[in-house]
Amino acid sequence: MTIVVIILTLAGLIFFFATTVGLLRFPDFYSRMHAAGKGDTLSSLLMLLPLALYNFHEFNIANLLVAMKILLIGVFIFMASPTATHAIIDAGYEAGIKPWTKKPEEES
Amino acid sequence: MQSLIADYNYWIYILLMMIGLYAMLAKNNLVKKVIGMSIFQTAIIVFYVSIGAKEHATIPIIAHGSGHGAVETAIDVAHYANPLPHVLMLTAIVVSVGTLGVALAICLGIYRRYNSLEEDEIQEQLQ
Amino acid sequence: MDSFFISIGVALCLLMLLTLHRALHGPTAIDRIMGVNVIGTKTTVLLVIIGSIYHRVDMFVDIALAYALLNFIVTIAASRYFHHRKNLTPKGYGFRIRSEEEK
Amino acid sequence: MIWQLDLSVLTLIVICAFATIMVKDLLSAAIIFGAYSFLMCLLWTEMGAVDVAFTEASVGAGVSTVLFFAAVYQTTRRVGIRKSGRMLSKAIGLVAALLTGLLLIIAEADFPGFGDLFTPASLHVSPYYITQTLHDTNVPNMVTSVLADYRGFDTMFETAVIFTAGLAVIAILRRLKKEDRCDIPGPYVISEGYPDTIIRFVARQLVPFIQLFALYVVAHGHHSPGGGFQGGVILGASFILLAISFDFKVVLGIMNERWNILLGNIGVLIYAGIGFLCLLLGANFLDYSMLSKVLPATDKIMARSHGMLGIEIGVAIAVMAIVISIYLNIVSHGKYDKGL
Repeated sequence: MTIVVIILTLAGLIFFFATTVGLLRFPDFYSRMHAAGKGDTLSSLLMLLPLALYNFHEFNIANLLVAMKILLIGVFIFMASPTATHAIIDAGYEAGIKPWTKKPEEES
Repeated sequence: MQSLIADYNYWIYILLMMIGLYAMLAKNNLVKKVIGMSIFQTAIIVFYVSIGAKEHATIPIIAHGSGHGAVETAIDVAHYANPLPHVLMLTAIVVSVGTLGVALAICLGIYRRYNSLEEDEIQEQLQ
Repeated sequence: MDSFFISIGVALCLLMLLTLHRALHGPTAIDRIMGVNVIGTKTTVLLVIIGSIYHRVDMFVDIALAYALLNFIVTIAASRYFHHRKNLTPKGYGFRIRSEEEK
Repeated sequence: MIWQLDLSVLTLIVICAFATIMVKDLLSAAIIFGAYSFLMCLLWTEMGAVDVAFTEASVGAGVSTVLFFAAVYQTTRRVGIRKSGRMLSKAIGLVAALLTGLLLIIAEADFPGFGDLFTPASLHVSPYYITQTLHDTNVPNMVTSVLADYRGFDTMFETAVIFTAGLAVIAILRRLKKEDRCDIPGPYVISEGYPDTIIRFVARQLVPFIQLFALYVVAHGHHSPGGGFQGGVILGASFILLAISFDFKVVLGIMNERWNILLGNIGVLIYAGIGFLCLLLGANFLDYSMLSKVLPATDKIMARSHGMLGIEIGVAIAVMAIVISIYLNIVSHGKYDKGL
C-alpha cells in the first residue's frame, strides 16, 4: 500500500514538474496553455488518488467519508480546471493573440 | 538555524508591514494604495496567528476520541493551538472584505468625477 | 511517511516558485492568469498534503473542497474582462511590451 | 506548525507582495494579489489555523480578487508614469516605512519565539477555552465556541460592521436619478456566443454543489472548520459565479437591491434577536443556556450549542447578502445595467 502511494505521488510530482517546465519554456501563449491545462489536471488527480488511498488505510465510515471527499475534490478539479483553461484560451483568442509559428512573417 | 526558525515569521511580518506601508504612502495610484492596505492587514494577521502557534500542537478542534460523553480524558492545553487569535483574525478577514468594498467604491466614485485614479492628476484638477 | 509528505510539500513549493515566475514576468496579463490558475490547483493538493502531515485530513479536506469549487471563479472573471476590454496591455503609458519586441 | 513549509511559503509570500506593489498594471496587480491570497491560505493551514484558512480560501478565491477585477473593469488599468515631483513623496514613504520597520525590529527582540508554548497570549484565557469547550458547550471546534459563545458580543458587532460596509457601498455608488438606474430584472438574453456555452454548462453544474457545500459548512461548523462567515462568503461567491458565467440580470432577478438590504437586516436581526430572547428568558444577553426553556428536549449544554447554530445562520445570511450587494454595486458602477 505504502509503495503504491509513494509511486503515485512521485508520478504526480513528475507531471507537475513537466507542467511547470512547459509553462516556463514554451514559446507562446497557446502552447503554454496546452501544458498548463492538461498537465495540471492530470497531476492533481495523480496526487489526490494516493492521498485518498493513504487515508483509507483502515476501514471505517469516517475514513471512507474522507476518501470520498478527496475523490470529490478530484471530480471538481476535473470539471473546473479544463473549463478555466477554455475560458483563458477563449479570452486570449478574443483579445487577438496570434499563434506562434516558426516563420511568422514570411509564411503568412 | 534554530533562531532563524524562531524569528522568521516575525521578520516576514515586519517586511510585509513595511511593503504595505510604503505602498499606502508612496504609491500614486489609488487602487495600488488599496492593495497596500490589504497587504498591511495580512501582515497583522500573520503576527497574530504566529503568536498563537505552538510547537507540536495540532489544530484547535478536539479530536473525536476525547469527547461526546465518552471516556473524559484530560485535555492537554499544550496539545492544541491557541484558538483566540484565530477567532479575532477570522472576523478580521471578513471585515477586510467589507473595507475593501468600501475603499473600491470610493475609488469608483472618484473615477466617476475626475476620470482618473492618479493622485497628482486629481490634485491638478482640484486646484 | 510524514517526512515523505513534508518533502513532497517542499518540492511543490519549489515548483510553485517556478510557476510564480510565469505569473510575475508573464508578458501579458493572460499569462499571469494562467500561472495563478496553476498555483491554485497546486494549493488544493498541498492543503490535503498538510492535512496528512497533521494526521487530521477530515478537518482539512473541507478547505481543499472549497478551493476546488471556487478556484475557477477568479479565472472566469479575468477572462470575462478580456471579452469587454480587448487590449492585452495598456498602451502609451511608459510600457514596454516584451512580446512585441521579441517578434 | 511545519517549519519547512513555513520557510518556503513565507518566502513565496514576500516575493508576491513585492511584485504586487511593483507591477505597472492594475489588472496584473489584481491577478498577483490572487496568488498572494492562495499562499496566505497555505500559510494559515500550515500554522494550524484551519478556520482562518477556510475564511481566506473562500474570501480570496471567491470575492476579493473578483472585486478588484470589477473595480479595474469599471475604471482603468493604467498606472501613471513616474514624474519628477513624485520623488519627495516616495522618499517620505520610504523613510516612514523604514522607520516603522526599525522600531518593529527593535521590539522584535522581546517577542516570544515562534512556536513557544508559554507566550503571554497562550497563558491567560485560552487554556480555559481549550479545556472547557466540550464541558461547557459540547462543541469540539473551539474556534466556533469562542466566536459564537464566549465572545459572541464581539462577533455581533463584527457582523454589524459588515452590514454597515454594505450600506456604505450602496450609499457611495447609488445613482440618485431614476433614469440612470435600470434595476429591472429584464429578460435574460443569450446573445451569440457571449456567455460561452461550455462555461455556462459547467457553472450550471457547479452552482448547486457550491450552495449545498456552503449550507454544509454553516451547519457542520461545530465539528469541523467552518461556520457562518465562511458559509456566507461561499454562498455569495456562488451568486457571483452565476453573475459572471451567465448574465448580470439573472442574479438581479433573484437578489435585487431591496432583497439584499432586507436579507442583511434579517441576518443581523436574527443574531440580535437570539440575544434578546435570552434576555427575555432571564439570562444575560447572548447567554444561550436559558434557551433550554424554549427548545424542546435540550439541556443547558445542548442549548448553547443550538444557540450558536442559530447565530451562525444569521451571520451567514447577512454576509451572503452583503457580499452579493457589494459585488453587484461595484461591477455595475451603481447602475445595475450590466456586469463583467
